[in-house]
Amino acid sequence: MFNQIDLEYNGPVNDPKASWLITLCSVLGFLIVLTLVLLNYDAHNAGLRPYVEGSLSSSGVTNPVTAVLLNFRAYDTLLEIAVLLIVVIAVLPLRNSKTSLVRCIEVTNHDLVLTSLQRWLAPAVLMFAGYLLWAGATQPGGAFQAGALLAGACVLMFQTGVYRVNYTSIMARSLMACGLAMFIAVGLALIWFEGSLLKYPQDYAGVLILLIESGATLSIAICLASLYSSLIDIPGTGHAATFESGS
Amino acid sequence: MTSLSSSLLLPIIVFLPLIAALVGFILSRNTFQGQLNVGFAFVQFLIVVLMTILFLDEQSYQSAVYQIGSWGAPLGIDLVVDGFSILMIGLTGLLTLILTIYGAAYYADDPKSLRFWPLWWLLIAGLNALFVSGDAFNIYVCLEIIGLSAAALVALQSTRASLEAALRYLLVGLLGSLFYLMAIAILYRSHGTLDLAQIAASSGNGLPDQVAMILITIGLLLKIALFPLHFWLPQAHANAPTPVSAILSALVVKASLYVLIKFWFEVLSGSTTFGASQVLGVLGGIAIVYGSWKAFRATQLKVLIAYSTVAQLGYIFLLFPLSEHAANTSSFSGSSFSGSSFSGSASQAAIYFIVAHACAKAAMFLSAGNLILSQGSGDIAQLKGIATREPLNVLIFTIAGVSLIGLPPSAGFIAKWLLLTTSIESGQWWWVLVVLSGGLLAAMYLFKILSLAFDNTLDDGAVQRQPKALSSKLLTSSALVLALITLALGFNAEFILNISNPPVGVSGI
Amino acid sequence: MSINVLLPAMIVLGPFIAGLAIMATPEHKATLRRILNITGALITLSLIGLLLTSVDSGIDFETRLPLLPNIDLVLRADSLSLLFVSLSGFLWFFTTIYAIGYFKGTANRSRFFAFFSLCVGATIGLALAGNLVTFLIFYELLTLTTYPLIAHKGNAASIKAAKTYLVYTMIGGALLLAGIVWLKVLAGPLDFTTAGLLVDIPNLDRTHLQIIFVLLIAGLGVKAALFPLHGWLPVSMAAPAPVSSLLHAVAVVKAGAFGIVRVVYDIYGVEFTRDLGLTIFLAALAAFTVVYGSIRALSQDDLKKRLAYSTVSQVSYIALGTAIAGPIATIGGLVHLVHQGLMKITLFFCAGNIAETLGVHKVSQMNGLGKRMPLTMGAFTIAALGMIGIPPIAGFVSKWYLGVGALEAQAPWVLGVLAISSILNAAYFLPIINAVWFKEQDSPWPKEQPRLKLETHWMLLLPPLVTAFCALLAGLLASVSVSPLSWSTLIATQEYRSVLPDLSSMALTYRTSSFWVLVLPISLLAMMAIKNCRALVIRLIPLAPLPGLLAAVLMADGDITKQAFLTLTALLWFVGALYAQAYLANDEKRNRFYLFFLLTMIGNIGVVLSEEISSFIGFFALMSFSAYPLILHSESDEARSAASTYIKWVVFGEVILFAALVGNTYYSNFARDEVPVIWVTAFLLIGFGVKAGLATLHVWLPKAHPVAPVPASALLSAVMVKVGLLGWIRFLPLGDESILVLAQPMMLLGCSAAFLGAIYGVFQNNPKTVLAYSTISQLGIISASIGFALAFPNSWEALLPAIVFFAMHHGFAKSTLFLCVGLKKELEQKTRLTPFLWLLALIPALSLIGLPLTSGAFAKEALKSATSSWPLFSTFLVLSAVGTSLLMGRFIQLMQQPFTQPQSTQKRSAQLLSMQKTSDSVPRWGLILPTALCALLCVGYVYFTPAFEFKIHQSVFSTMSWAALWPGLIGLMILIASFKVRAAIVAPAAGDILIIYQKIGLLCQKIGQHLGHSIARKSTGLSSYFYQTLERSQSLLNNSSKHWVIETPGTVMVVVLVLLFYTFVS
Amino acid sequence: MSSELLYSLTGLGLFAIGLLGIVVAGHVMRKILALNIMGIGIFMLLIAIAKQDGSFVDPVPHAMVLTGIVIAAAGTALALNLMVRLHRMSDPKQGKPK
Repeated sequence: MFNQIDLEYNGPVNDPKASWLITLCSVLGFLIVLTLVLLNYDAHNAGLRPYVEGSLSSSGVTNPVTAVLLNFRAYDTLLEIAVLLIVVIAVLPLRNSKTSLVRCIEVTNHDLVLTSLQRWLAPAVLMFAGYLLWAGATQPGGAFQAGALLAGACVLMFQTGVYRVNYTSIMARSLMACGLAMFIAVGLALIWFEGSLLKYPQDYAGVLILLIESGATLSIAICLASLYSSLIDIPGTGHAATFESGS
Repeated sequence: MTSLSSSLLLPIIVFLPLIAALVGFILSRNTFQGQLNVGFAFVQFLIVVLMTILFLDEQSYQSAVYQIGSWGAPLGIDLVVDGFSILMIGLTGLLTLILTIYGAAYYADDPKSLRFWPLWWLLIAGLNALFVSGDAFNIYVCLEIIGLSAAALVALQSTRASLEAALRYLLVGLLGSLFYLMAIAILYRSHGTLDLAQIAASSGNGLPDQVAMILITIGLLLKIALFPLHFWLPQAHANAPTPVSAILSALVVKASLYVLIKFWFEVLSGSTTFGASQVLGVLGGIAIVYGSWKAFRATQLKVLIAYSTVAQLGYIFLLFPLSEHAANTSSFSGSSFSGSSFSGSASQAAIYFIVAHACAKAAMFLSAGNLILSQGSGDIAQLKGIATREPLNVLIFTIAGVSLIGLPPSAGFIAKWLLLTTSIESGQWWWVLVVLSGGLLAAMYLFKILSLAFDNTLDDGAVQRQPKALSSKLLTSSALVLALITLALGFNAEFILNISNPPVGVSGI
Repeated sequence: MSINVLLPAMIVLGPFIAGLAIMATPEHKATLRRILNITGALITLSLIGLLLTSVDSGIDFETRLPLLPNIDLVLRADSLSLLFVSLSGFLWFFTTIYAIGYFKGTANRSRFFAFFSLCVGATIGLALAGNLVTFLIFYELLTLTTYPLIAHKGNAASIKAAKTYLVYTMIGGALLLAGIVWLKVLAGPLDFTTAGLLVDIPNLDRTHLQIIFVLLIAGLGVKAALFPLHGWLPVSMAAPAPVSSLLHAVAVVKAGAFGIVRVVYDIYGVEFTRDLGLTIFLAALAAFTVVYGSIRALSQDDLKKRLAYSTVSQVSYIALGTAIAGPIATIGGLVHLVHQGLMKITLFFCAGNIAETLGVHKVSQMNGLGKRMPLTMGAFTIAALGMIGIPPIAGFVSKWYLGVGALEAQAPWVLGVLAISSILNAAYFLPIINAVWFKEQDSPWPKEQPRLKLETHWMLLLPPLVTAFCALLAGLLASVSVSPLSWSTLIATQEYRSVLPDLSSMALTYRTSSFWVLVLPISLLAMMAIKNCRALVIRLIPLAPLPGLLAAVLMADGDITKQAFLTLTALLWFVGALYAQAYLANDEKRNRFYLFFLLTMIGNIGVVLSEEISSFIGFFALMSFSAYPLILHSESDEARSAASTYIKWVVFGEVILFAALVGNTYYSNFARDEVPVIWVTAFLLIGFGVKAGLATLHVWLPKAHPVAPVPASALLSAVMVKVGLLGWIRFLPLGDESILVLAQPMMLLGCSAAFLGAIYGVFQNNPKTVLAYSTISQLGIISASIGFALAFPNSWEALLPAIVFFAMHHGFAKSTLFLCVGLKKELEQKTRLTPFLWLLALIPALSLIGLPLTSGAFAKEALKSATSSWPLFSTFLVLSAVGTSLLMGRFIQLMQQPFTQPQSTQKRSAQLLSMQKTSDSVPRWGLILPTALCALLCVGYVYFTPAFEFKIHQSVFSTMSWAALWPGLIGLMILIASFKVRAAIVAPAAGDILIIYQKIGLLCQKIGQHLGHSIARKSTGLSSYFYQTLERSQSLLNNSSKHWVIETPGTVMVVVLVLLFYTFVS
Repeated sequence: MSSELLYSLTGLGLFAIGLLGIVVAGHVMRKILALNIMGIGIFMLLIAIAKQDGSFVDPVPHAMVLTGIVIAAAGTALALNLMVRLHRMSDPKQGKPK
């Protein structure tokens, strides 16, 4: 399965045929059993819906999903942001350059389409991200969606090569960490004030959730952008080379 | 907040490493980096000690619950500790302290420390969070934190081998987590809750629960690397930096094991079967023999130790068949419930094995790392005559090895003793043969190293490497402390056994 | 925490702390390390002392630490553990000193001494362990700490040794662990309880217990080197000498043996073990190992390897003693724990010394080593003799108790094992001793260290001397209340609370009457050690036996036998010593001769004085073995061959005697309701018969007597052979009952010796050989008389004085004759003195024939009257005189002839003789006067010897009878008549049927060698079997593991998944 | 057949396809994709579980899916990163690791 890390595109299937067959049969059998389970056994009636409904009013938000994500099960979300951070740390270059977060450089051959797309789209995307964040309290949406959108905007902007982002600068790192930091800070502070971790006071719940979400949005955006940039070779910039040179 | 109780400290031990990770991530490398991290580790250790004391003192071995956000299960997430998890937390705290000291010395002047420390602390946070978690989905997130950070740490060396190992490890980890997640989905579908205690309360031996148990088992077996799913482990553990190898072998595989034990004996105990436990036992038995054999055949020191982990994990899996029987016998002594329970001598043996193996294996990896640093090569053949140059590290290696073989006086001996006693008591004497032959095989690979270390004869052909002195005394002394703990655990087992016995599950049985 | 809780823990921790401290000591700080070493050992030793005294005063010591639920780590001091603890502590101290000397200036000393200390700590812990689990912990710890010691040298051999050691001990440890766990599950916490733990537990499955026992013994047997598990021991001789000492004497093998003792006594309980039928299994295994080890040791040329196999053999005595399962055997086994330790450690120390100082590793390189390193080799000799079991050294005590215990436990076959083992022990140790002391150095030492003031460094020298001395003391003072023996007795008393018999009757007290007689000889012996005193001592030697004479005179208790023998002995030794003064005046090897002369004298007088078995057999052995160098004295080929024949027969005799006396002791003290069996008497007859020249066992006599220097042959022939007679008189149940089965062969042998010996002797050309045959012939008469007494118990009362008188008569006469041989030169010279000198030769000759008016006639008359109940016997006596007269005639004839040196005689003695010839032609009064004195005694003893009854009835003239005269005349006539015939016949070799024995011996040797080789091949097969299997399986697995590589982990994963599904859902 | 069941079965099918893919797929990229497919299968199942009856959906599975997606994305990113780094180390022309 993972015996050889095969990097050849369209390479041969490295497991022999017999095992292919075995696998196929096994997986099919597995599928049948799972299906049987689904068909023959009824689901639990309502899941946690009644509980959510019962506590939604005191959660500070009206969208039940956001309430679950950022209030009832905020702890999971906190750890989820930590997961993202892990990946970022793992892919960031080892050398901390002292340059600022964003630099403009002269690019000789402008890609007209990209440049205009970036000019036109970026602000709109930014705007929409802000909306998503805000709307998360009442409708589907929220930090991750907003962050992803924001990251998209960043990718668009940096694809042109005009702006060079230094993800290892102290600023970038602070931005990446701020989501988790804010979450932890709020959580711990609430222990102090409310006696329990992440126990929002009813009056400030909405505000605090928004605060956390904003931080998370920023972090998610820049994290995703950095992940993207770690994967691609931006033509002509030698970006990747500098990225990897630390290791 | 009337008085300090152990449950109040639960969030702290999750958040403290997170904070440490953030601090490490944001701050650039500075001269106090090592001290800072050691400080964090020390504080964490103190908290863990305090928590353990409080737990033993006030809770009288009942599980302590902390409701995050005061929602309480099933809506919110509960943090739960029982004897077993407090033991794992204590173990984590202790090993973290020692390994952090080692890491501080190991990464004293290395740019990789920038990546190492945050990942390190995130891994610790994941471990702590896992051990205190009482929520099925939360466990999934914790498993992912552990899996991703561990894979990232393995990749830290950025050599081709380490990247390959890390990628393989990562993919296996993800796959395992997905199996687990599938199981959670099925469980949620049939129980309507994610809280372990509530699942346990409503679980029976229906097909959905059984399928979930199967999925959890296969997923976690992948992560634990039980034979024959161990294929990723030797490379991952061998190519990681030394402190990472140590924590991977000592704690990370144990974390998945912890989850498996929790589900098998507490959450879904009703759906386990005798046949399945025998299968796990047999696989464990094969792992003992196969792992030891591969360890004996290894040419790289760290690969040897990694295969030894494969073998040692096999011992722990004997828990499953053995406690199956223990449950049967306990039925006539009053507490009759179907399936197996995580109590009695089998669980004691497993717990002791986990602790013993964690300390011994960590000590062994550290001393092996030192030997490799000193010798400049991980080749076993290069270790010839090293006993003269690095006597202390060879000694530490030996003590750890002794514990792995299960010779007295060491924690490993107690563990093996318990295991053997349980095997005979439950009438499954064939496991005795497996355990004993495993010990002999372990002796084979350990003493292969020692023979080389004592060998003073000079080869004509061998390239004489210039041995380097170790950069810091901390490298050796932290390994020594672990070795001494291993020895000390061999002299009084009751302390450990008292913490975990009788383990009371989240189900509150 | 009071002292009785802390002390055991402190004793165990002491060496551990010392070890750790040493480990932390930098390599170059030798002095600090030495201080740590010595203080550690001393502190532990003193703590052990404290423990001993406290336990003695009744304080209970126990340290208990919880280890596991229901299992404690228990350290407890009971008598058994104290025995082992004291041994370890004591020997550790000396081994430490030795090791410091041994490792002077080598690398990795900190490591070595650290593990050395840890090793002893483990041993002490093992000794003090209060339950089986604690025992196991320290047992395994011992394995681990020994490993670096064996591997210490780091060369290929020692690495291999260490590996082999591990392979064995690890497997053993695993078996032991399995057994203990199993037992623990069955029987709960396994605390050692005297008289056994399992006895009190009901409802145990016997089969389970039997399997567990086998597991336990297999586990322990590895360390105890029981037969198929001993393979590591000979290999591990690659370790440095102090380690070998530790392995063989102090720690490892002892740990195994000790464990066996613990399991049998304190876990299973002896009776229970016997009930389960397990003792016989263990005993058979141990017995086989005893013999096997000895056989293997025979063929080893490497000294340490020979010692190692010897250990294999000797340690099994302990197991054997345990397995025989009788209280006395238990004592033997336990005491051997200590005794073997003392002796074996001495041997290894010595082996280390010669290897370290001279680079000698092989037995074949050891020739003449005694001159270079006398002290070391002295210690070696004592220990080796002890190993053989020669009294009064420690090893004898063990064997003695084992033997008696075996009989008591109805296992007489063990006696056979002991006998065979002893013979084999002698066969591999005596050649070494012989080579060391009595051979010349034939090649330079392989690696001689610069000569120090002493023969080697004092730290190397002191330990073996001390331990050898201790081994000697432990044997000599075995009956003292603080001796290891008394201690073992105490332990056995506890283990067999109800059935222990009264042992005082078999205590080895070495009691003699009027010991003051021996003070002078012993002090002279001691003075010989001082170089400057030697000349003086030699002058004083004739005085040494005189106190014996005084004692004989003063003896008032009416034991005429003893009085007579003492008189004879003292007088003849006096004469012999006087004679020797002149005879050996110019001899180079004078000092050695006198040393052994004194020793033999002490032995001889001691035998006569001894009051019970132990002193008798002790002095008997001393006399027998000390006579060896006297026979060897000239070191000619003949002398060597004679001496080697002699020593073989001595060993044979000793072993038979040992068995006989063991039987005697048992049947006279412990077997109240059993009748003494016939074999004891038979063995007594044979055992003493060797000494007394009983026909068919006499063959050493005609070889040994002629080659010894004249005074020595005189004493051998006249006095020492009589000790055999003394033994018979002392120990045979004479006068009690008739044992016809033995009486008839005895008489037959006696008669045939009397006649055939005479006839064979007539054809000899050497006057001394003729005399030797005469001795055989005369002793034949005595043997026949003893046979007569066996047949007619009623006649014993009358026969005893007659026999004693006859023996005295023969002693004086024969010694005079031998002394005359030394005067041959004077006899040939025709001076005024010559007739008188001839008179000196003729008087005893005639006396021997028993011509009227001689004391011989008296003696024969007395015998005749005592045996009058069976006239045929009188006829035999008369006829025997014909033979004697033939011999005497031949002797006189030979004395007249100019003496022709046999060609084979070494030139050196010839030169010596010629030198004497040229140097002085004046009569050597130093020789003549003692001879004259002796002749005088020969005539006059009748008048001053104790009042034998028949003397009252008879006067000198009553012997004037035709019956006394005619045999002599007939003999003379035959002699003259056959003069021509005999001249034509080439003299047959002295020793007649020796050829047959030699053939048999060669055959045995061949069979033995064959056996040894085949065993060796088999067992190397066995020991390398593991490796072969390992290699084979390794290659097998290598091949298959290529296929085993999981190339499709994904498929495997889904298979596991399906498997889980199957087991879960179905 | 209700839509939930359809979703559920599709989810299971995706899971199985992913499983099959991860076992038999050649290139590591495919394996990563297969993992994602498995994940998506589970998410679909969860969403189907969330809507067991009627109008109001259970928000908890939705939250789980959202969290799961982030984690899956993170995991995928790390895996891709490692793959790319490996790829950069190997010979660019051959595409195989050296």
